[in-house]
Amino acid sequence: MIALSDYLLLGAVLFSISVAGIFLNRKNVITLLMCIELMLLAVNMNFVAFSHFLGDASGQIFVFFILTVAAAEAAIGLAILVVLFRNRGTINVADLDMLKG
Amino acid sequence: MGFEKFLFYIFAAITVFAAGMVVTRRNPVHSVLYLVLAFVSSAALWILIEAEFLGIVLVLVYVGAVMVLFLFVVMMLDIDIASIRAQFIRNLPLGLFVAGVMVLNMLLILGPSNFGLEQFAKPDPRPAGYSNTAELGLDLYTTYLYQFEIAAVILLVAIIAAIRLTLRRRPETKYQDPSQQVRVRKGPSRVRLISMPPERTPRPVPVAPAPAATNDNKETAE
Amino acid sequence: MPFQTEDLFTLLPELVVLVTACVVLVVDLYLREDQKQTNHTLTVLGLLITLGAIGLVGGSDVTTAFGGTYIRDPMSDLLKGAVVLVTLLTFVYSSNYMRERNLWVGEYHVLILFALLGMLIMISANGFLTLYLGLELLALCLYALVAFDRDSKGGAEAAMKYFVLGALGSGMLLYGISMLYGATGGFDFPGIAEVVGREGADNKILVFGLVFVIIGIAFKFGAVPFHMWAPDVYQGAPMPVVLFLSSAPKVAAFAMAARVLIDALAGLQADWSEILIILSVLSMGVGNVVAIAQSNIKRMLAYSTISHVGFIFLGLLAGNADGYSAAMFYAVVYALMSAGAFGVLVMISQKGLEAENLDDLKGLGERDPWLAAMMAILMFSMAGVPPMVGFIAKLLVLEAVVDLGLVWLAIVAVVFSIVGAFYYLRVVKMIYFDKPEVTTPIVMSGSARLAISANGLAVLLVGMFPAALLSLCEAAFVG
Amino acid sequence: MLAEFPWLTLVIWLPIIGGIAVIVSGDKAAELTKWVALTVSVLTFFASLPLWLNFDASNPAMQFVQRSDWIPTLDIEYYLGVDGISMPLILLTTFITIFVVIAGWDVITYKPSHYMGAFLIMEGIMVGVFSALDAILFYFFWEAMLIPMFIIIGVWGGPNRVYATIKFFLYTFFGSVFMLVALIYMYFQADSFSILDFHTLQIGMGAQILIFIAFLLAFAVKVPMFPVHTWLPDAHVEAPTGGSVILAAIMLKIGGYGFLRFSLPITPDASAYLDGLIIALSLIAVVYIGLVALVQKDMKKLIAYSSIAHMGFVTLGFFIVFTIVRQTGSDDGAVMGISGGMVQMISHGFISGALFLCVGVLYDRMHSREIADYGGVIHTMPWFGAFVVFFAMANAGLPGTSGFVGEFMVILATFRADFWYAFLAATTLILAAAFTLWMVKRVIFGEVGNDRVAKLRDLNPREFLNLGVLAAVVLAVGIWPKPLVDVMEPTIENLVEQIQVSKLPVPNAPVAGIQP
Amino acid sequence: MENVYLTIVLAPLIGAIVAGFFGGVIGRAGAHWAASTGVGISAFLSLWVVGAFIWGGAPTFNETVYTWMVSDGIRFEIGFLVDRLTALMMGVVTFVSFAVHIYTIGYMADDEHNWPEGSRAGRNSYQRFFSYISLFTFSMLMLVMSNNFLQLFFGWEAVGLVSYLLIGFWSVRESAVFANLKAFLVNRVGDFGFILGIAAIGMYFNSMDYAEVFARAPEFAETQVALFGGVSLMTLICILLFIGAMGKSAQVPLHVWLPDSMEGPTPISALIHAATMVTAGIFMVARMSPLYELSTTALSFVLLIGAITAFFMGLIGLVQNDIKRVVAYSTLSQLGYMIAALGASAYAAGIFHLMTHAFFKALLFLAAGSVIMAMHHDQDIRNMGGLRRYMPITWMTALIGSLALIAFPGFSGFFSKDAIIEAVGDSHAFGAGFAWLLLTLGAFVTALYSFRMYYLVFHGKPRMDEHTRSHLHETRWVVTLPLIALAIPSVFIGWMTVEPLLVNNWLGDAIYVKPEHDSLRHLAEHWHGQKAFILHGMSAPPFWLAMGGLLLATYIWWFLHRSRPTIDEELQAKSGPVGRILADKYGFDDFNQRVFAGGGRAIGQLFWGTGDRTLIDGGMVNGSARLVGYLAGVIRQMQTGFLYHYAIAMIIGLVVLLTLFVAL
Repeated sequence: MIALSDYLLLGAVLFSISVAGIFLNRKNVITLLMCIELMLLAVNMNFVAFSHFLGDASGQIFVFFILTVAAAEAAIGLAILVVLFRNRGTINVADLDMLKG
Repeated sequence: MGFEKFLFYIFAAITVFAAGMVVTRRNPVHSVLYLVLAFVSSAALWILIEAEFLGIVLVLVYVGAVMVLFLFVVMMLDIDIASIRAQFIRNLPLGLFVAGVMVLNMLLILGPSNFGLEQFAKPDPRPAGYSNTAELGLDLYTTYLYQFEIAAVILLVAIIAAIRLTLRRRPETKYQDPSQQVRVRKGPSRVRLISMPPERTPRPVPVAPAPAATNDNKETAE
Repeated sequence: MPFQTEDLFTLLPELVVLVTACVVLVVDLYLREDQKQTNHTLTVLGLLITLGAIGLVGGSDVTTAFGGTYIRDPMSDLLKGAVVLVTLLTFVYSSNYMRERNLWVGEYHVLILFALLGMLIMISANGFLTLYLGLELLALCLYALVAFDRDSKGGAEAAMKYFVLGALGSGMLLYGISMLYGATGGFDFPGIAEVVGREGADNKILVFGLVFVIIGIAFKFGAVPFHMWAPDVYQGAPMPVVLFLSSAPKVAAFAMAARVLIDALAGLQADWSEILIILSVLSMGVGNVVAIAQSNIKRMLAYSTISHVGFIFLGLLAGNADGYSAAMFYAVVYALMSAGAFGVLVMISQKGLEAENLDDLKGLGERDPWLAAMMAILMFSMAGVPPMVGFIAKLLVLEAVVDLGLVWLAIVAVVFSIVGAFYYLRVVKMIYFDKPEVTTPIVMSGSARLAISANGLAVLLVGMFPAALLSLCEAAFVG
Repeated sequence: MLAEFPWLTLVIWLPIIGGIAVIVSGDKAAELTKWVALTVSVLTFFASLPLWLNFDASNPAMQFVQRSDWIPTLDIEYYLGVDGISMPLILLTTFITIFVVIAGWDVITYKPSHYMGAFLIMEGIMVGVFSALDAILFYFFWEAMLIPMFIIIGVWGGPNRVYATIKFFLYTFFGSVFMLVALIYMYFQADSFSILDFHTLQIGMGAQILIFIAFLLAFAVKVPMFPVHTWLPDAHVEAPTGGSVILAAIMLKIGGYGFLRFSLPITPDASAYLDGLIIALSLIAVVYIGLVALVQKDMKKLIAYSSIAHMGFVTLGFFIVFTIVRQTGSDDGAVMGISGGMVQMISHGFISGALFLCVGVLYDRMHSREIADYGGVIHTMPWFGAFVVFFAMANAGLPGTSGFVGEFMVILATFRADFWYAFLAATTLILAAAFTLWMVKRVIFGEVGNDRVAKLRDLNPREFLNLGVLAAVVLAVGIWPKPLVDVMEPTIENLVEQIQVSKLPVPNAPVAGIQP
Repeated sequence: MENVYLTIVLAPLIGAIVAGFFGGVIGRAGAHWAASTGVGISAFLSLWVVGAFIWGGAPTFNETVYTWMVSDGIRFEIGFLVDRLTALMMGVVTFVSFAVHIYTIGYMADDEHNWPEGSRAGRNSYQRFFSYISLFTFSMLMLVMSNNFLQLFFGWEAVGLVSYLLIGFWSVRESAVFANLKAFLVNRVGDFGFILGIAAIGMYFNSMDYAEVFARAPEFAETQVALFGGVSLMTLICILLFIGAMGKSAQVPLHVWLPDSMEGPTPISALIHAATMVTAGIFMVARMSPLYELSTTALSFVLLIGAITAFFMGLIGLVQNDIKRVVAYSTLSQLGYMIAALGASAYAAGIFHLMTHAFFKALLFLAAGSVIMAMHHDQDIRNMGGLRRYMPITWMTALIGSLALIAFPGFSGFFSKDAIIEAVGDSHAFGAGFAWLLLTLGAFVTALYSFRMYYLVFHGKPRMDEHTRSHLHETRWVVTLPLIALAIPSVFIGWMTVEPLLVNNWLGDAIYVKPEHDSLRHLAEHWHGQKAFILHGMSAPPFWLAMGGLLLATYIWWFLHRSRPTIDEELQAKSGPVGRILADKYGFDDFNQRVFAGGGRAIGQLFWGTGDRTLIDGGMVNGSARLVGYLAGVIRQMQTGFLYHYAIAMIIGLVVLLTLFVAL
């Protein structure tokens, strides 16, 4: 039988991968955005699992909204990415150090 | 180990593998495609536990729209992959350590001791004719109406923001401005009469063309 | 309990803001370049109506709507009022600045209005779902606003950083919410509060979720070590956006903290108090110390914000009504001060000159004595010198901490406030003691001058007569 | 009726409102503004006179009390009142401010209205400090005082003013924040912010010591005591004349006042326990600072150091009480020590104020404070020279001037405690004379130092009036200090009785550590 | 009576105020009239008071004028105690002061020459001078008429102030302003002890009033205090007070200021630094006799200090070439005699010598001043000589003064000095024998230096330059009149007053002598009139030593000097190490300058440089600021600008919190 803990651990692994992806990534920003998507996936995994094991649909509702927001977020994130690329000609994370200190 | 469990492990493995590839691939196009894979296999996992609607939505909406958007942007920006330095290694020890501690913490809580079957028994299967979609739909439009409206606003904001940020009116592009067009009234703004001194051989007075000046105005203002 | 019509009445402030935003959005399409002021007029009008609406629906009672996911109580009335007021100030202060830089467009108004809407939603959220949506609405608007000046290199970079870190922060928040959901079986604060109250701190799952949730809150506040976005964003974003970003969202963040920690997780107070102590000390320390090394005034104020967040946490962590009202007072007052300070900077930034660096403030006392006086009042207030309101705010949180028996924490706080006093003084020094490098007079609209005067004097007068605001804050946490 | 009138409120707010009015009116009609400022300061002085004239000297309790809610939710009140300790200091404040206004009359050319206004506001705030009976109200004024002073030094100060004024601000800020924590702590013990309630509070020894140290930090910086005194010379040197006068004449007194109002009555056991520390620091101030003053090359710095040394006497007088009781088994002389400290504060207010005015007179003419730039000033400014010598003598504690009275009383009291304390304290007779008169010798006497000195003009009538009145007061107090002492004595007697009762939570115990 | 006393005190004060503040208005004549009138009234009334005590049997007056302050139950008052001792002092002070006032009119007449061109301070210097000396008279009267310690200290310091002002009167002279600073500071050292003594009295007696303190003094006779391993209270008090007297009366080692004080105009040297102020210490000790009598230790201390001063300071007088300095050292020496008398409990003899000395020393100073005026302010005796022909009155009066000084039989000084030496000889105090020896030898020294100066100035060939000599003439009557007025008492006052003062105990209750200390008893018991006393004195060693000194002086500076005008320089050159030591004044000045003045400044510099600036400012204040700045720089480095660092910070935060609150 699939236990709740299985899903949760999967979520945890996904979460960790995405987190590791964010801070180990020295490449382009797009990958960062994807890591964020992954992280939301991990969260969603949790919600869905809880929803199932608690027998409560509201968890799935939450996931629904998260998906909506994630879509909107992706749109804005990509828009910022485009602006960034236009202004700076790069989306390399390591080049984004104009602001610091 | 039941079949369900077997499927779970298969899909879970695919998901984790895909996720790992997402963060390690150097080519963003590859990353996006792996991400799609991760989503799809997750959708399968969700369906395994009776979240059919969300599973479908994840594939249709997410993979279908959002991931395509990603791909689109990746292609559009035409990133020079070769120039991207891979400095993956330098912070790796620290990163691994931190991630390790985090995973340990999570394992401590999320392991079967807290969330095993003893604590959370497998719920009874849904009765026949149960529609996950219907239940969610009902909730969404009654209990969560307010939140639903907010979500709508969020999408609106996303539209406005994305347009504001990316829409550029290039001087060389000609475009129409409906508000300007609507405002044009009969009379001088449409037709400009130019009085000219009569020439030696009288001809019919030429009618000036409708001004394109409105567009020009817009461009210079930009 | 599906939706009822009378719920809409309770929702009036949010509705007014939403309508205003939509009206501006549509009307803007039909405005010529030289008519963009209409946006402003409409917006201000809408905000004034919102204020009225808040007053109209407000009261000392508590009402809920939409099946208990929306709550209106004295706290929300006050915080909404503060947020709307600060937003109003933002618009008034920024009109010249934005116009001179061709940024005086409809989207600016719309995005800020939507951000405001997001904050109002957060303030009135009575469940994690609503809270999350409000938060995201606010965040998305802010990301876009930070990059609002499309030609600014810093703006895009700042927006990108803000976006990525913001998403990371909300990801963590969501993760925490999911754990709390799993542990309690619901999103609604009262429901969670009930379970938490029953299980208390023994349940490690709750604490596990709590840590993630607090990180979400701390990120929104910009508390150390979740503060790294703040200086960069402040520096990169257009000044009026920083003005907005640094003030109103702190109030919203307070609301978020209050709702989550007090309404929902009061049973875990022992844990979150300790977490907040850590964050608070770090914030006060890092904020105040690093601010000293800044030459960019926006960055400096960013660090200053971080340090003030530490003080707000001092009030929160007290875990009693006095502490909460102290923190609330602090948050509201801070929003007012920050709006004023950035307002002054916005006004000093005339066409072709960004008042980005401390040096740009030199000789302000000569150039515009009144504006200089307001800035000085604001700086002294931030430093916590009486008779400015900043002192009362600090007094309140210190009282809360001392009441708890954490005298050492109070001492840490005051020691860092000494460090902090230094860089505020440096601003005053630039204003009054240095000779101006630019002698052009500062042009600003009458309404802006009126607003900044009101803002500055309010900081002074509320400092001298804080009883009214204070009793409002206390009323929010009675019972 | 006269006693009922809210005199204190009037004396606090009249100058503040007047000052704001002066600032707002700006410099368009500068001459008029100056007159307005002067009028306000004079009116304030007159408004403060009833405090003295209607003062019931035999009553050690608070008088002219005003009490009303201010921030009711925090139990903070607008609670004012004066006793024999604060009343003379208030009069000193209102009195000195007049001279500050006059002294800046045509010397200040840059934004004179702001200058005058700042001082008027300062005056109101300082009166507030002396009359506040609510701890937060006190702290409110205490800190608010920094702002005008910060601006005054920073805007009208000398070349190194920025360093000096920031140092001044941070130093004093540093001291006072700990006091704030202590006040808050006591609020939770007493459930009231009333200072008088603090006085009756029972506090355990550990807490008392911490509170005492918090107060000490605040007051020691203000006084200033060694080793937290270094802000003062810098601030004095850079401040404009008026600023130096206010600093020396009044602001330093606030620290001493704090000791009497807070440290001693609230934490008598800790005071008794740590009095050796204070006495040691005071004696260091007298000897060490006296020697440091000797080698100063800048007149203002020298006078600043001299102020520190004199304030050492004040703290010595205040804290000698416990040693007296320990050594002699009776409190004879304790009152004299504290009275002496008080008299010393008042007197130092006049004398140091006058000395700074004197330096200001020179500075206005020569734009130098270096002793080496002068010499033989008496030959061009005989009246001025006479005043300088007079005030220098007063500074050196010559009998017949007010400077003597306090020192004399403190030495008399200290002798009861310990011969060697008195011995070290009495070295001021030599040191103060040495550094003051050596400066006088180099500046005033001798051959005319240079051509610029040769061109100096003597005092103008305004300066003459300023110095003359101050000289008259210094002389008057020196010749007949009885009225001053009589006003304070009952209050101080009461204080001395009070501080011998332990505040430890054991009923009726004598103060720990002073059982004979 | 109170009004009379008030008038006596206030008349000079009013004169001083008028002359000082309105000097510019009333002019020079106005000023000297105002001041002289004030002092004149005072002198007249004082003499009347003295007369009232002598013939009218006036009662002792002890009343409060006003209450200065009441603190801690102790009343501090201003009041007068006028008994015979006071009356005597009043008479001496006002009389000499009046004479000096008159003299000053002449002496300061052309004072403007002493001021640089255009000095505004010099413009009214004449008036100011009168103001000062009148003020001095007031202060001195306050001192002697005081009935309590507070007022005593007030007068004590006030005369110090005026002395300061007058020594530095010619403030353009670097040496003058150096000397006045020195005088004030050295006096302050004395006052340092004095105020501690007063504090001790305040502590034990809880009163400042003489009468009360003296009445209760015996109660404390046996009290010990735990200081220096235990001393008796009375010893402590008396020695502390006496330190004050040492400063004011210029006793070793606090004598260093007095010779330098000669930088002041000569009238004040006469008035302040010879006749009156410097005797304040003697007066004080006499006044405190009820206290001193309770401490034999203190008395011995006083005796030895006095004797040492008397002898060794006289020696220095031998090598001085400045006419005023010679007289100054002589003053030091004579003060030593008086102090020694006090130490031997012969208070009356001390006071007696004080009085006679006041007259003849004032006379000598004024005569010196007269000479100086004639010499156009050249004070070097090596440039003088033969002045007796030019200024006969000065010469005669100076001779009288010198004879009185060396205790030539019959002159006033003889009675007083002989009485002192005898009293010391009769004393049983510790060190009395040694003191007697010094005092007796002192008689020789006195005669030697006095007549060295006398001969060098008035006899021999004139050595001044031609210009000066051509202008030599006797000074104006305002100068010579006081000389004559003082010469008369210098001769006769001893004869007239020796009997009442020393034998009949005229001072009465004003001083108190324990019977076992009474060293004058022998003299009184064997009193057979002045003539007998003179004859007796002529058989005693002091007389022979004095005559020896006189003869030796005559031999060297009169007889030898004729043939060898350089004899003085030769002697000084040949005197070897002794001469050098004397010329160095035993090295006191060097020592003080190097150790106290230089040392004080060096320590001050050290404290300031190392303590204040380096340790406190540099280390604590700016150091903490630098530390914060450094920290800021370091923490700032963490804000690298790189997204992944920001993210890692958040994640580390998360992990740490998780570990702290979940795992642990």
